[in-house]
Amino acid sequence: MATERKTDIGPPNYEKFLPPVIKDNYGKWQYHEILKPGVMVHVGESGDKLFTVRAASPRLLSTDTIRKFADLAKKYCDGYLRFTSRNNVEFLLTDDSKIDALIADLKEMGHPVGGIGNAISNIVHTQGWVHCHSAATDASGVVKAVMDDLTGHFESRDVPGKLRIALACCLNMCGAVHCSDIAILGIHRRPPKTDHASLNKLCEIPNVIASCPTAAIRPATVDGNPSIEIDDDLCMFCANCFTVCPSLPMADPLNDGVSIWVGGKVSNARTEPTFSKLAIPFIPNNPPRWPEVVEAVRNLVDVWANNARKYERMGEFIERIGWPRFFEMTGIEFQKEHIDDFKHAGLTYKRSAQLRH
Amino acid sequence: MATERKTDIGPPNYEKFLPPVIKDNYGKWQYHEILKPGVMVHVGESGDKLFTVRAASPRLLSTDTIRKFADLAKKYCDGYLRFTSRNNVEFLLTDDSKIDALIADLKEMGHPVGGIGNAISNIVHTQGWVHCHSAATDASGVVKAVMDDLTGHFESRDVPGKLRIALACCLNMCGAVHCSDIAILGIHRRPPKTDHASLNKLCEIPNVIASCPTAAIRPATVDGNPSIEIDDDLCMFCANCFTVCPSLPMADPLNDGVSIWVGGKVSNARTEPTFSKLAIPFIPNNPPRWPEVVEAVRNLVDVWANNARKYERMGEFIERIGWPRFFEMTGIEFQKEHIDDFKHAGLTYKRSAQLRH
Amino acid sequence: MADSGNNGTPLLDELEKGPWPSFVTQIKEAAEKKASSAALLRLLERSYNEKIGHWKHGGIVGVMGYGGGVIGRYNDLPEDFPEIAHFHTIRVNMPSGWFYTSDALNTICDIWDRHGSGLTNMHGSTGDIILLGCKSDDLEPTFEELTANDFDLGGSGSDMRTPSGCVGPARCEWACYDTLNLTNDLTQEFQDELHRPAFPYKFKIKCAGCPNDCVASVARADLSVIGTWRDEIRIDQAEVKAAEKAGLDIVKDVCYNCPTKCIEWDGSELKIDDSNCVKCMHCINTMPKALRPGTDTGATILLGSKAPIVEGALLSSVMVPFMKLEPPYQELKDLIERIWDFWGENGKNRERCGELMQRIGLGNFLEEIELDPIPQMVSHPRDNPYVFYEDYYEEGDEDEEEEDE
Amino acid sequence: MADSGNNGTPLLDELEKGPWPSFVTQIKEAAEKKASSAALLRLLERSYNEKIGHWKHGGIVGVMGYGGGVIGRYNDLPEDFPEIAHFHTIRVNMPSGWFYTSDALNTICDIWDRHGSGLTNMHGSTGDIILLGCKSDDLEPTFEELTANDFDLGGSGSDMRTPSGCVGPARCEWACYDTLNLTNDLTQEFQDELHRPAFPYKFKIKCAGCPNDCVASVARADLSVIGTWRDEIRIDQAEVKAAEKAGLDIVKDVCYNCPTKCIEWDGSELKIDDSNCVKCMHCINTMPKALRPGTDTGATILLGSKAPIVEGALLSSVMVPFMKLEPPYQELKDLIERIWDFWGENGKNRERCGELMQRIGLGNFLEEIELDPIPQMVSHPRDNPYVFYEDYYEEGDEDEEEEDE
Ligand code: SRM
Ligand code: SRM
Ligand code: SRM
Ligand code: SRM
Ligand code: SF4
Ligand code: SF4
Ligand code: SF4
Ligand code: SF4
Ligand code: SF4
Ligand code: SF4
Ligand code: SF4
Ligand code: SF4
Repeated sequence: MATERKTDIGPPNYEKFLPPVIKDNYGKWQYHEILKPGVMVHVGESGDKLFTVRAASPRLLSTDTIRKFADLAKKYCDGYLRFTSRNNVEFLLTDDSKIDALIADLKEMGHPVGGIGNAISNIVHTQGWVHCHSAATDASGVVKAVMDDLTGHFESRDVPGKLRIALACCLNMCGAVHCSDIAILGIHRRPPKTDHASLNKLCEIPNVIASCPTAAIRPATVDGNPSIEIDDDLCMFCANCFTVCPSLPMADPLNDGVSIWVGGKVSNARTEPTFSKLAIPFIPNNPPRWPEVVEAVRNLVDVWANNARKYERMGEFIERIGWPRFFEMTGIEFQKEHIDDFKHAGLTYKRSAQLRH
Repeated sequence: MATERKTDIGPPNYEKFLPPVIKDNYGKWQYHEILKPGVMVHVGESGDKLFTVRAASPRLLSTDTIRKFADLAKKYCDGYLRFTSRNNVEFLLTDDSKIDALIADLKEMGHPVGGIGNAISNIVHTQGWVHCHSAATDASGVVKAVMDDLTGHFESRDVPGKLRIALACCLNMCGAVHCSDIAILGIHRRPPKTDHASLNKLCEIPNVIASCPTAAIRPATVDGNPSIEIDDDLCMFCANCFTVCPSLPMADPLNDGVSIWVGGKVSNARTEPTFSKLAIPFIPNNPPRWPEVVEAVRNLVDVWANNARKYERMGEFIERIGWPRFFEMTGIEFQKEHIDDFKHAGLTYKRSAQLRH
Repeated sequence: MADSGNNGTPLLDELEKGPWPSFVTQIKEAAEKKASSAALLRLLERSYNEKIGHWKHGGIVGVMGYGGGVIGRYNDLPEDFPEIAHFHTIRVNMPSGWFYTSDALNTICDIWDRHGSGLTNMHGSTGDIILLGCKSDDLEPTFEELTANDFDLGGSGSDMRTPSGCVGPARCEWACYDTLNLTNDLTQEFQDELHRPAFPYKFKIKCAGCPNDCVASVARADLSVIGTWRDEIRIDQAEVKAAEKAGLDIVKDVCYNCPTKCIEWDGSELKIDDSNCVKCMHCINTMPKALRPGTDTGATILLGSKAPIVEGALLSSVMVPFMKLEPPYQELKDLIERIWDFWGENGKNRERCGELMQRIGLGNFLEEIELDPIPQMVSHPRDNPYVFYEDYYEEGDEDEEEEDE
Repeated sequence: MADSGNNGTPLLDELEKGPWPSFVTQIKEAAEKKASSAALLRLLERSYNEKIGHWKHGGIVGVMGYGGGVIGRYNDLPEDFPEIAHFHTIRVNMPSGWFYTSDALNTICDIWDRHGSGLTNMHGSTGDIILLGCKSDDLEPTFEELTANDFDLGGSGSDMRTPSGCVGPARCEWACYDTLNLTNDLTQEFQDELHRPAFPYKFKIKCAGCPNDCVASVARADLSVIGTWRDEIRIDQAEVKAAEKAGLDIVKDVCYNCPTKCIEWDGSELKIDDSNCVKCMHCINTMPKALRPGTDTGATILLGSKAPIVEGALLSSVMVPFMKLEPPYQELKDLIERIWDFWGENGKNRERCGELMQRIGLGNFLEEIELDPIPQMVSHPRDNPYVFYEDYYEEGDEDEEEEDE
C-alpha cells in the first residue's frame, strides 16, 4: 500500500487557479492605477483590465469565514481570489461595475477594504498565546487592538508613504519584525526559572550550556540533581536555552511584555533594506486591549504621518530629522537600553561631530 | 640638588612665538583667500592681513635645514614661522611684496611651495627603516618617491578637492593611515619566526599567548625549551606578539611590502569621517624607489582627479560611482583579500539588491 | 474581571469590539462546531487573565514518511482542557502566489472541518496554509485527503521550508521573471528536501519579482531571489508630463529621492543615466504609467537572511548580481545544490546558511560554492588590515628575488 | 647594485633625485657633522639592500624622574655600526600650534648639535619635536639644556601623550574656541600624567577648532575636542552673490553637498535651516567670505579613537555634544579626570580608553563617568533585541499588578 500512498506531490499548480484575464495577460501587464482606497486596476498591453479589491483579514480564520470569502469570489469574480503576503484577501474582478457591491458585502461582513498605496496595511504577525509555547505576549489580540485604532489609515490613502507594522511574540521573530517601519516585539525580562527536578531528564546539560550566547549557564548540582545555574547578570532573555530545553521556562506574567521598534524596511526603493531600531524598551502586557501599546503605536504613526515627506518611510524620515529629534518629537525618553551592547555595538556609537545643536 | 632640577615645566607658551599681527587679530580673523598655489591671506575684522607661504618639507630634517628655515623667517617674516599638522613649513608675512622673493629662495633651497586648497599636500608618515624595529617597509623613501611623482599637484590647485595621503610602516599605524584618501601601509605576510632559544628568557609565555587576537599561539616545548608554537593558518600578521616579545620577529625581506587603501577622511565636511578601505592587497618592497607603489598611487590619483566632482574626496567619489566601477576604472583586480573577514565582516557584505548592472 | 473562566470570555469579548475584523469572532465561529476550538477559546481567556501562554514544547509528531509539515503542540493544563491536550498544526503548501478558486478553498475547509479545529491561518508567515489544531490521530487522515485533492504539506524543522513568491507576472507589470513558476518549480524539484529534514537547520526561499521585494525576501529567506534588469528603464515621456500635470513634483519627489541621483527632469525631458541606476524602483513606483523596468530582465540572487536568534539578525547578501531565470532554472538549481552540499557538510547544528557564511568568511564560502569574488558582493572592501594572506615565499623559492651579489 | 655597503650609498642616492625635498640629503647633511648620522646613512643603505630594518626593541631608558619622553633604540648590528649602537629618540613637547621664532628653532638646533645626531622630525605624528638619535649618556644633558631653555619632554609609553591642536584662532577665522590655549592649558595641568606613565596605555588629546578637524582628532586622539557652534551660521548675502559671480555653482557645489539638505539658494537669497544644520562646515568652506560659524561657540567632546592594533581601529565617539570652553576649562578637566579614574581602575594592560568603552558597553561606561545617555551619542539606537534589562519584578513585589479576584 505504501507505494500507492500519495506523497511528494507538492502544491497544486498555481495555473489552475488563475482567472482567464490573468492567463491572457500573464507577464504582459503594462501599468496599474489605484482607483480608490483598496481598489486598483492593472491594465494589460492588450488593453484588458483586472480590478483588485483588497479586504482586511484577521489571518486567523474559521472555515466559515473562508467559505464566505469563497462565496463572494463566486458571486463577483467567477470564483477567483488570492491572499497577499500580508494576509489580506484580494478579489480579482474583470467587471468594474461589480466593485461597489463587493465592497458593500465585505463591509457588511466586517472586513474593511483598503491597504493599497500610501496606506497602513495589515500587521504581519504570529501565534502568541493562541498556539505557541514561546510567546511573551499574545499576537492576535495586540494586532486587533492596534488595527482597530489604525483602520482609518487602512481605509484611506492619507499617509505619506507605506507604513509596515509587524508583530512577533518572542525573539524568534516569526513575524520577521526586524525590518518593519514599526515592530511590536514580545520580550521576556526575567532569566529562565530552572526546573531542577526535570532538567537532567528532559535535556542534555552540555547542549543547554552551549545554547547560551552569553555563557550565562554553568553546570551545577542542585538538591543532588545534576542541573545548571544561571548568572542573572549575563542573561539577556533570548530564550535560546528554553528552545533547546523545556525545563527552563521564560514566560513570566510579571515581567513579560512588548518592546517597540521603528524604521526598518525591506524594499530597495530609494534606500537600502534596513533593520528596525529600538524605540520603546518595554511596555507591560495589559490584555485584553494593550492600551499603552495602542497609544504608543498611534503616537509613532502620528509623528510620522504629520512630518514625513511624500514617499518617506519611517526610517527615512527619522534619518532625515536625526534620532535626537525623533526622541524629542515622540516624547520617548532615551535610556541606556537604547544603546547597543551586542556584537557590533561600537559601530552604532556616533563617531563624528555632525550634530544638530 | 634634585629640587633645583627643572622638571614638569611643559612646553614654552605659544604666545611667545606669535607675531604681532596674530596677537592683534587673535580670534578675530574674518576670512581667508587663496592667492595662488601655496599662498593665502587671512584678513582680520580689523582689516589687517596675514600672508602665509607654505613650503614642502621632508619632515626628517637636519639641524642645518631648520636653521635655513629660521634664516628665511628672519629675512621675510620678522622671525616668525610655524609647521603644519602635515609637516609643512609655513612662513607668516605681513608684507605681501616679499612673497615672491621668499618663494624664490625656497625653490632655490629645493622646497616646493603649495599644498593649500584643492591640492595634494604632504604625506603624513612615520619612521620606517630609519628608526623603528617594527617596520615592514621604509617610510621616508616611499614618501619621497611618491611625492616626486605628485609634486605637480602640490604646486598647483588642479585637483577636485583635498587629497590626503598617509603612510605607516606597520599595522601600528603611527601615521594614522586608517582615515586617509590614499593610505600606504607596510605589511608583513609571514608568521613570526620563533627564536625558541631566547623566547623563554626575554618574554613571558602567557603574555605572548594572550597577545594574539586570533589565538594562533599555543605553548610548546621545543628542543627542551619552554616556548610557543604558531598555527600559521590562524596568523594574520598583526605583529602584536612581536610587540610584546622580541623573540618573534616578523620582518621578512621576501614577504614584506605595502598595501594600498583608499577613501578615508577625517573632516566632517559633507560626509562623516570614515576609514580607508583596501584597494591593493600587496605590492612587494622594491627600494630604492618603489616604482610599483608610485605607479599605483598615480593611477588612483588620476582616476580621482579626472572623474571626481568638485570638492569630492576620494571616498565620496567612490561611493557615488560604486565600488565595482572603482575597480573597473582603476584596473585593480578584486580578490578574496578585499573581502573583510574580521570582527564586523558581515556588515560589509552587500545586503541589498541596489546594484548597477 | 469577575466571571472569567468557564462561564464566559469577558476579556476576549472586548476584542470583538472595534472596526478591524476580530480573531475572537473567528474562534467563536469555530467553537460553535468544534469542541476543540471551544476549549481553545477558554484556554486563551485564561491566558488573558494570567498573562501567560499555556502551550508546551511539541513532541515529534507527523505523517508517515515525512519529517516536516506538522508542529506538535500540547497544552500544559491537559486535565482542564482535554479537548486540546494535543492540538497540532498542519502546514499545507499553498499554491504559488496564494491564488485560489472558491472551490479549492471550500475543499480545504471541508477536509479541515472533518478532521480539525476548523481554524486556520491564511497564511503563516512562511506562506503555508496553517491548519491550526488537531489530534495526533487526525494527522494521517487529513494528509490523505489533502493529497487526494492535490495538496501536500509544507516544511518544518531542519528542512527546506515552503518557498513563496510575490504575485509577479500574474498581476504585476514589474515582474522581472516568473516568480510563480520559479516558486512552483523549486518546490516541486526539491520535494524530498522539503519533507525530510536533513539540513543543519531550516532553509527558506522567497522569490520577489522586482526590487520592491513584496515578499520581504531580503529579510526573511535564506535564499532571496529578487528580480531586476540590466538594460534601460523604458520611458514614455508623454506620460511623464502627464504625471507632472496630475500633481507629481518630479524633481522633489522623484529625482531627489533617487539614491544615485542619476535621474534628471528639466520640465520637458526625463533623463536617466542607466549606467548609474541601481534599480531601486523608486522612479518607476511613482510613475507607473510612464516608466517600466527594462526588457533584459533576470534576478539578483542573495543568501543568508534570518531572524536574530542567536547570532543577530541578518539580511541576505549578494551571491550573483544578475542571473537570467528561465525554466528549467538549471544555473540557480546548481547553485542551490552547491550551497546545500557545503552547508550540509559544514554547518553546525542549528546554524543557518548565512551564519555559516559569516563564520567561515564570505571569501572562503565563495571558494567552496565555486563563485568568484566580485565587488558587487560587498558594500565596500575591508577597512581593517587583518588580511589572511594565504601564501608566502620561503627562502629559496624559485620566484624569490635576487639578493645582491 | 655592486658597490653598496661602506663605499657609498648608491640606492639612497637615487632618492636624492626628483623635485620633492629629500630626506637622504638631510641625513647626508647631518652625516657631515656627526658620525652617528653617517652610520645611520650606511645602516639605511644596508636596509635598502636587504629590504629589512635593523632596529631592535628599545630597552627602558629615559631622564631622571620621568617615565616617558624617550624611545630607546638599539641596532641589531652593533659591531658593524657602533656609532649608533644606541640611538634613542627624544620627544620634545612642541609649542601649541607648532609656532616658533627663528631664535627658538636655532636654540633647539644648538642643543641637538651638541648632544645628538643633528637629525629631527619636525614633527612626529603625535606632534612632538622628534630629536632623532642620541646615546644614553646624552639624554640627561640634553634634557637639562632643553629645560633651561623652556622646553620640556613630550609623552611616550602608558601616559598622557603630548596634546596637540590646530592653528585655531591664531590664524583661522573658523576657530570655535581657543585651541592653542586649551592645548597648552591641558598640557600644563597634566604634567604629571604626561611624564610619568601610570595609565593602562597611552592617552592622546587633540584639539581642533572646528569640524574640519585639521588635526585629525577624530581618528587619532583618545580625547577629541572639535569646535562647533549652536546658533546660526552668519551669512553675508552680498558675498554669496559675489561668490556665485566668481564662478561657484551654489546649488550644485554647495546645497547639493549639504548632508541634511538644509541649505537653499534661489539665486538671490541663501537660506539655511539652522535647526537641521549638522555643522559640517561645507557651505562655509566653499564661501569663506560669505559665511561664518555662529557666535555661540564651543566644542563637541568625543572619546576613543585609535589605530587598529589589536581590536580594530576606532574613531572617537560623542560624549558631550556641546560644551562651552573657556579657561579654566573646569568642566572638561573634570570629565577627563572621571574618565581617567575609571579607566585607570578598570582598563586592562594595553587597553585604550575607547576599547574599554566598547568592552563594557557605552551605556555602562556613561554611568561610570557620570554622563546621562542621550541620543546624540549614537548613530542610531540598537537594532538587536538583546537588552540586558536590569531589574525584574519578583512575585510579591509591591508594584506587582493585581491578579484577578
Ligand atoms: C499584493 C502584494 C504582493 C503579494 O504577492 O501579495 C503587493 C503588491 C503590490 N506592491 Fe508591494 N505588495 C505586497 C507586499 C509588499 C511588501 C512586503 C511586506 O509588506 O511585508 C513590501 C516591502 C515593504 C517594506 O519595504 O518593508 C512591498 C513594497 C512595495 C513597494 C515599495 C514601497 C516603498 O516605498 O518602500 C511598492 C512601490 C509602491 O508602493 O510605490 C510596492 C508596490 C506594489 C504594487 C503597486 C505592485 C504592482 O504594480 O502591482 C502592488 C499593489 C500596491 C500596494 O499594495 O500598495 N510594494 N510590498 C503585497 C500586498 C501586501 C498587503 O496586503 O498589504
Ligand atoms: C595648516 C593646517 C592646520 C594646522 O594647524 O597645521 C590647516 C589649515 C587650513 N585648513 Fe585644514 N589644515 C590642516 C590640516 C587639515 C587636516 C588634517 C590632515 O590632513 O591630516 C584636515 C582633515 C583631512 C581629512 O579630512 O582627511 C583638514 C581639513 C580641512 C578642510 C576639509 C576638507 C574637506 O573637504 O574634507 C578644510 C576646508 C577646505 O579646505 O575647504 C580645511 C581648511 C583649512 C583652512 C582653509 C582654514 C582657514 O580658514 O585657515 C586652512 C588652510 C587651507 C589649506 O591648507 O588648504 N581643512 N585640514 C593643516 C595644514 C596641513 C598641510 O600642511 O597640508
Ligand atoms: C507558524 C509561524 C508563525 C505564524 O504564525 O505565521 C511560525 C511558528 C513557529 N516558529 Fe517560526 N514561524 C513562522 C515563520 C517564521 C519566520 C518568518 C518567515 O518564514 O518568513 C521566521 C523569521 C525568518 C527566519 O527564518 O529566520 C521564523 C523564525 C523562527 C525561529 C528563529 C530561527 C532563526 O534562525 O533565527 C524559530 C526558533 C527555532 O527554529 O527553533 C522559530 C520557531 C517557531 C516554532 C516552531 C516554535 C518552536 O520553537 O517550536 C513556532 C511554532 C508555533 C506554532 O505553535 O505553530 N521560528 N519563523 C510561521 C510559519 C508558518 C508557515 O509555515 O507559513
Ligand atoms: C614617532 C612616531 C611616528 C613618527 O614617525 O611620527 C611613533 C613611533 C612609534 N610608535 Fe606610534 N608613533 C607616533 C605616533 C603614533 C600615532 C599617531 C598620532 O599620535 O597621532 C599612532 C596612531 C594613533 C593611536 O595612538 O592609536 C600611533 C600608534 C602606535 C601604536 C598602536 C597603538 C594602538 O593602540 O593601536 C603602537 C604600538 C604600541 O603602542 O605598542 C605604536 C608604537 C610606536 C613605537 C614606540 C614602536 C614600539 O612599539 O616601540 C614607535 C617608535 C619609533 C621610533 O623608533 O621612534 N604607535 N603612534 C609618532 C610619535 C611622535 C610624536 O610623539 O610626535
Ligand atoms: S515569534 Fe516566538 S512565540 Fe511567536 S510564534 Fe514564533 S516562536 Fe512562537
Ligand atoms: S535566556 Fe538566553 S541569555 Fe538567558 S540564560 Fe537562556 S540562553 Fe542564556
Ligand atoms: S608604524 Fe610601525 S614601524 Fe612605523 S614607526 Fe610606527 S610602530 Fe614603527
Ligand atoms: S602576528 Fe598577530 S596573528 Fe600572527 S601570531 Fe602574532 S599576534 Fe597572532
Ligand atoms: S515584488 Fe515587484 S514584481 Fe513582485 S509584486 Fe511587488 S512590485 Fe510586483
Ligand atoms: S530606479 Fe532608482 S536608481 Fe534607478 S533611476 Fe529610478 S530612482 Fe534612480
Ligand atoms: S580645524 Fe577648523 S579652526 Fe582649526 S585650522 Fe582647521 S579650519 Fe581652522
Ligand atoms: S554647515 Fe554643512 S550641514 Fe550646515 S548648512 Fe552648511 S553644508 Fe549644510
